[in-house]
Amino acid sequence: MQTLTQRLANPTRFMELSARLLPWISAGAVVLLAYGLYLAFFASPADYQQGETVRIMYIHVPCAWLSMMVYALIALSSFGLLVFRHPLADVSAKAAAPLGAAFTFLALLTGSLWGKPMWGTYWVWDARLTSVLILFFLYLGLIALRSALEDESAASKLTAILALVGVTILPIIKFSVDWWNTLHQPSTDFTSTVDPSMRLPLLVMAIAFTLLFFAMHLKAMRNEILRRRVKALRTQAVAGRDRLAAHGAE
Amino acid sequence: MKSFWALLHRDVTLAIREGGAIGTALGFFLVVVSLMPLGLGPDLNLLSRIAAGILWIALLLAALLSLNRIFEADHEDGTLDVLATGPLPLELVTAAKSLAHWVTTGIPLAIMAPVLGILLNLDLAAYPILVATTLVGTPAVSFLGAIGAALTMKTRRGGLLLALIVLPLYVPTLIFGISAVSAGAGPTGLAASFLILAAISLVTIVLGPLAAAAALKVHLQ
Amino acid sequence: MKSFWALLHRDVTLAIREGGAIGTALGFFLVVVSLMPLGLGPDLNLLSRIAAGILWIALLLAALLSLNRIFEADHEDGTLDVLATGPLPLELVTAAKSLAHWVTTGIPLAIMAPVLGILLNLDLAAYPILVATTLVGTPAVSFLGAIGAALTMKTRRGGLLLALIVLPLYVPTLIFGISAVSAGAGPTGLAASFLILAAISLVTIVLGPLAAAAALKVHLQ
Amino acid sequence: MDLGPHAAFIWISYAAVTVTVTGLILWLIADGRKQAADLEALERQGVKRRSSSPGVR
Amino acid sequence: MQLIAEDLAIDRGARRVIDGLSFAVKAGEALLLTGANGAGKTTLLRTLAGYIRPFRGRVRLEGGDDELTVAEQAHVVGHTNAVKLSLSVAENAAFWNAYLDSGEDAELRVGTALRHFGLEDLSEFPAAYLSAGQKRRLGLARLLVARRPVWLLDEPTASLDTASSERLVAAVNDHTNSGGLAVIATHLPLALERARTLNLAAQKVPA
Amino acid sequence: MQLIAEDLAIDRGARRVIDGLSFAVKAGEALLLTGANGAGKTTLLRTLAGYIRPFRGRVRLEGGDDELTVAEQAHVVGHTNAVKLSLSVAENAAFWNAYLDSGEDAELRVGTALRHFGLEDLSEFPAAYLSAGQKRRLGLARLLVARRPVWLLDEPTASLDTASSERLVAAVNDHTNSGGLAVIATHLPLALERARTLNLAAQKVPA
Ligand code: HEM
Ligand SMILES: Nc1ncnc2c1ncn2[C@@H]1O[C@H](COP(=O)(O)OP(=O)(O)OP(=O)(O)O)[C@@H](O)[C@H]1O
Ligand SMILES: Nc1ncnc2c1ncn2[C@@H]1O[C@H](COP(=O)(O)OP(=O)(O)OP(=O)(O)O)[C@@H](O)[C@H]1O
Ligand SMILES: [Mg+2]
Ligand SMILES: [Mg+2]
Repeated sequence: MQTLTQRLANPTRFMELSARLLPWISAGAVVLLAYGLYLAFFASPADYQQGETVRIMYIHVPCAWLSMMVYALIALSSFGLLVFRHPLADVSAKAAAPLGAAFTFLALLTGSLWGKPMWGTYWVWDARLTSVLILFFLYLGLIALRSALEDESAASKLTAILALVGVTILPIIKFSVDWWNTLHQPSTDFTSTVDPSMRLPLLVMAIAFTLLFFAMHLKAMRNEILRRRVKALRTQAVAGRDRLAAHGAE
Repeated sequence: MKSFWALLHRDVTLAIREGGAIGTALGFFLVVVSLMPLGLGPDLNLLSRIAAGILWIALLLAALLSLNRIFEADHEDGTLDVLATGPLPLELVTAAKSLAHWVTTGIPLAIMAPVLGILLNLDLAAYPILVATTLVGTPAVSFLGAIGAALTMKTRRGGLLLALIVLPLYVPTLIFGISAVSAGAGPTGLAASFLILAAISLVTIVLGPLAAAAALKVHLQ
Repeated sequence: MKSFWALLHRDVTLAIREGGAIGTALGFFLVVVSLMPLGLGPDLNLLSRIAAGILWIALLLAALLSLNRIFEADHEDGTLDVLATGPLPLELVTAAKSLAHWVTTGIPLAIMAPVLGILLNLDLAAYPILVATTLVGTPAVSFLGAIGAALTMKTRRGGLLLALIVLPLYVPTLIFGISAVSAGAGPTGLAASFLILAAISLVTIVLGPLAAAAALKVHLQ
Repeated sequence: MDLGPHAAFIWISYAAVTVTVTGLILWLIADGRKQAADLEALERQGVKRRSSSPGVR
Repeated sequence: MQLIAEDLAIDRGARRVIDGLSFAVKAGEALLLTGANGAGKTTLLRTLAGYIRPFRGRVRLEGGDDELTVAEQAHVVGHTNAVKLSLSVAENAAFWNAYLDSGEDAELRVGTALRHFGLEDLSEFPAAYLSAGQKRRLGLARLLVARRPVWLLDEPTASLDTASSERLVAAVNDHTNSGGLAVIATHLPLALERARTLNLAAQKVPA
Repeated sequence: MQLIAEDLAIDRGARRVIDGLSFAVKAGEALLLTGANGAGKTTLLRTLAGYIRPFRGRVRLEGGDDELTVAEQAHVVGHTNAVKLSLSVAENAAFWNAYLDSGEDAELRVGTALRHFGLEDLSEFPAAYLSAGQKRRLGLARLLVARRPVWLLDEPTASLDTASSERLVAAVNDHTNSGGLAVIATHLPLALERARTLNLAAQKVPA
């Protein structure tokens, strides 16, 4: 009797399973996204303080959450690779990195665009913004390190080590907001104080974005598995020729 | 233990002979610190306000430039292969090398920092704090840097990549290092920064060699 | 001439493959520019005043880190010996390598600079000037840097030493590069800075390869 | 729909997210097509996968 | 004591370089690895030393110290010499002695090693001044600087002159006579006293 | 054409390594340099190539192109291979062809050179993946990638297998037969068709 992870560990099984799952997740993401956008633009009021710009929140916050969640996923996958040598762990980590970088970038961008009307500037150097920027750098470092190494299996293990070293950034983003004097208002526990009329669209959008991410992640993993198959076949073809040549030289 | 000291001693000797490490690090520190006023304008008030920041950034850069090849050179000439067959676990090898880096770079830079403070019109009262914080903070610089150096060992021309990977990791050290000096605020704020700095250094002294050794093991394959 | 292009092409290829030069240089630039406010404090007015200085200093550092091994690597694997027996005089060899460095580092950094200006709250009007001055000024960075790289070729771990030698040479470029952007003064002041920057670049494009080649000849013995 | 004085910021935000996400999706689809095509081409050339191929584990 | 390789399969960059290889080298014996360039001699030696993890099979040292890995009981001399150019010849040897050996007679050992490979007159020179063969000899001097039962040598005679090759052969003979074992990759015949030859090309799996 | 060394005295780090050495190598001829490690073979070759300026005496190529230095008419293969690890085998060869050769038939030349040294099947691989001997062969392939009348080779057979050594000998024979000349430092006997031997140890000045 195989456990679920063991069955998933087989890339062929994964390909079958993901092929069946992918359409459903994508469809769910599209539906929820449509509903969320409807709520965000038509079924929710403007904030009494922030005015209409509060609507940026419905994409900013999901992106910001995803930026952290994806990193956690990468760290988890890295752990799986290094400790359990799970065959899909590296595929997952590699596929997630550019997606995470993209969502972090979007969180930064939408945050800055919200900052201009709210704080009068695109950027301030406060703890939360800075730590998200560092998270973005970590993503860049992961991508750059992987692309700088020729040997793929070495590259995946080394990036995994870096990902685990960098995971300390997550609690920093979450908790330490009062490091040094800042223009930013002190952080409040938004989810409990927010008006229900805004909580629903935010929740729907957050779930929609998460589903969207998982759909993209599955697709990227499938691509990566195919890429590895292609590469293995290619080297095999060359190696076959080389082996004959070595015999000839003897 | 004998092996540990032998390695530490060799690395210190090499650093001194090959790069004239100490002199060069100090020279670099001096040049960067004196370039800053050129870049930022000669306003003395401004300078003294940001002096701590400049000193810390220059220090990080000096460390980065000297970290670059600490593993790569050993790998290229085959030394690393032999070190790995020695009686010392690879974790202690990386610890010895990081420690050697701290001794040849961290300590001289920490001692030099207040001297350069003069150039930046740093508040006199901040000097002892500056030395103390840099001494306590620089181990983190060397040990975190060693992780980056180990990760990028086989990427020829890894300098930039190393910086890209390591600088984000330096951010907490930088922030608390500066806040300790420039706050000057209350003694409690100071003590807090100082303790956090020490904690960061301690954690990296333990974790840095582990991560670096893990990276080296991958490279040795 | 064919040899010159072959060498230029090879160096560009290597830079892209080995370090992922362009991407990494940009990443590094981004990281350093964002470290500065952490070090100097988040005061936006202050930042926008010194933005040009920060951008230029970060640019110099990115160049320094990538210059490091442009001759050393070729020397270690024996390539330099063979290059010296080629149809190309050593002066053109150094010119080709410096040019390759400018193409893979100088140009991308110059184009990236204004984007980072946003983080530093740089005045919008300064953007076109910034791109123009960095494009005109960066050749000096690459060609002067090549002299330093050639001089320090055989000092293993030359990074710091290189920086120590080269940074002072960068001072004129830095000063005029910054004054062109931050002055914003009259169009005459701007034009003057700009012309001087161009003049510096032209002179170094001619003299840099000569000096670097002379240094290489000494090393080859 | 009136989004007030800061409509531009809202629109740019949503547009940026839309562009980035659609870009990613299109890239993923194109990449998937390319890999599948490469794989098929190789298999047509008669290169077969060894059962314990070390590349894919 | 005996070094045993069991049913090894080794991959290099997604290619199977060695497949189904088994052998044993007993104490007192030397195994010469031969085979064309690219046959996998270096790969095999690095696997024996534990740097490369084989895809299948394993390597063990029977009768060795069970608390230590094979690598910790072996001297490995690869294509590179592990010589620091800015240390002097004597400093290089002394460092490896201090690092690898826990014995007391450090100076004696280092002196003997340098003398055996004809480096005593050069001992004050920085290693950067050495010729290619002299550097190789310094790399080999490591073998005598600390005692280890297993020697794994990769083309040790590369760029050695005839006299030095003979010194190396003498050192290997001494080593095997006193109960050590050696695995040596080489393209040239070596006049060892008790040696078997393993031709890797002959072991090759058909494509 | 002939390569002439006249009364050479060469210093290395304040030591006189070679003193009062004169010889001439004619077109169609190969000169084998022998001598113990440190005898000065590499030093002499680097002097012939013009890297080291001799303390006394001079080197000239009679009957060569007077506008060019000796180095510009010579292929120099030293202890290092001048191979870039991150370029593929074919890219390495193609670069040296483009850099050293002004002829038109680039692809043909590169292809022939790789084939001669048995590298054609590896041509797409990054050089980092090559074994020591394969790297050496790639370094030697440079000899065939551009035509030059003088070959200066420093221990070219280091880490080559027997088959590859024979390919090298064949290449040198072809070269001398078609009017080239070669100076080759070696510790091993090479079965060249027309070769003289110069033993540097015998030339040595007493200390
Ligand atoms: C570039 C600038 C910004 C960045 C990088 C950023 C980053 C983040 C992050 C990481 C979170 C998730 C935090 C968590 O779940 O604990 C978040 C949430 C949030 N952000 Fe931003 N933000 C930026 C600008 C802004 C601006 C300008 C505003 C509004 C004035 C804003 C309002 C919020 C709100 C209301 C939340 C939800 C808080 C909660 O649920 O606890 N952000 N942001
Ligand atoms: N850079 C240097 N500085 C000082 N002395 C040197 C230098 N390079 C070589 N020597 C010395 O010059 C002598 C000749 O060295 P050379 O490299 O020419 O020897 P070789 O005949 O090529 O030896 P091998 O067979 O080992 O390659 C040696 O004794 C060496 O120690
Ligand atoms: N890092 C690597 N990545 C991929 N393939 C490699 C790597 N190193 C070696 N190889 C390949 O593995 C095979 C065996 O190489 P190895 O170095 O073991 O050969 P060798 O028998 O030592 O040859 P030589 O006599 O030339 O030293 C070669 O075909 C080589 O191309
Ligand atoms: Mg080998
Ligand atoms: Mg020699």
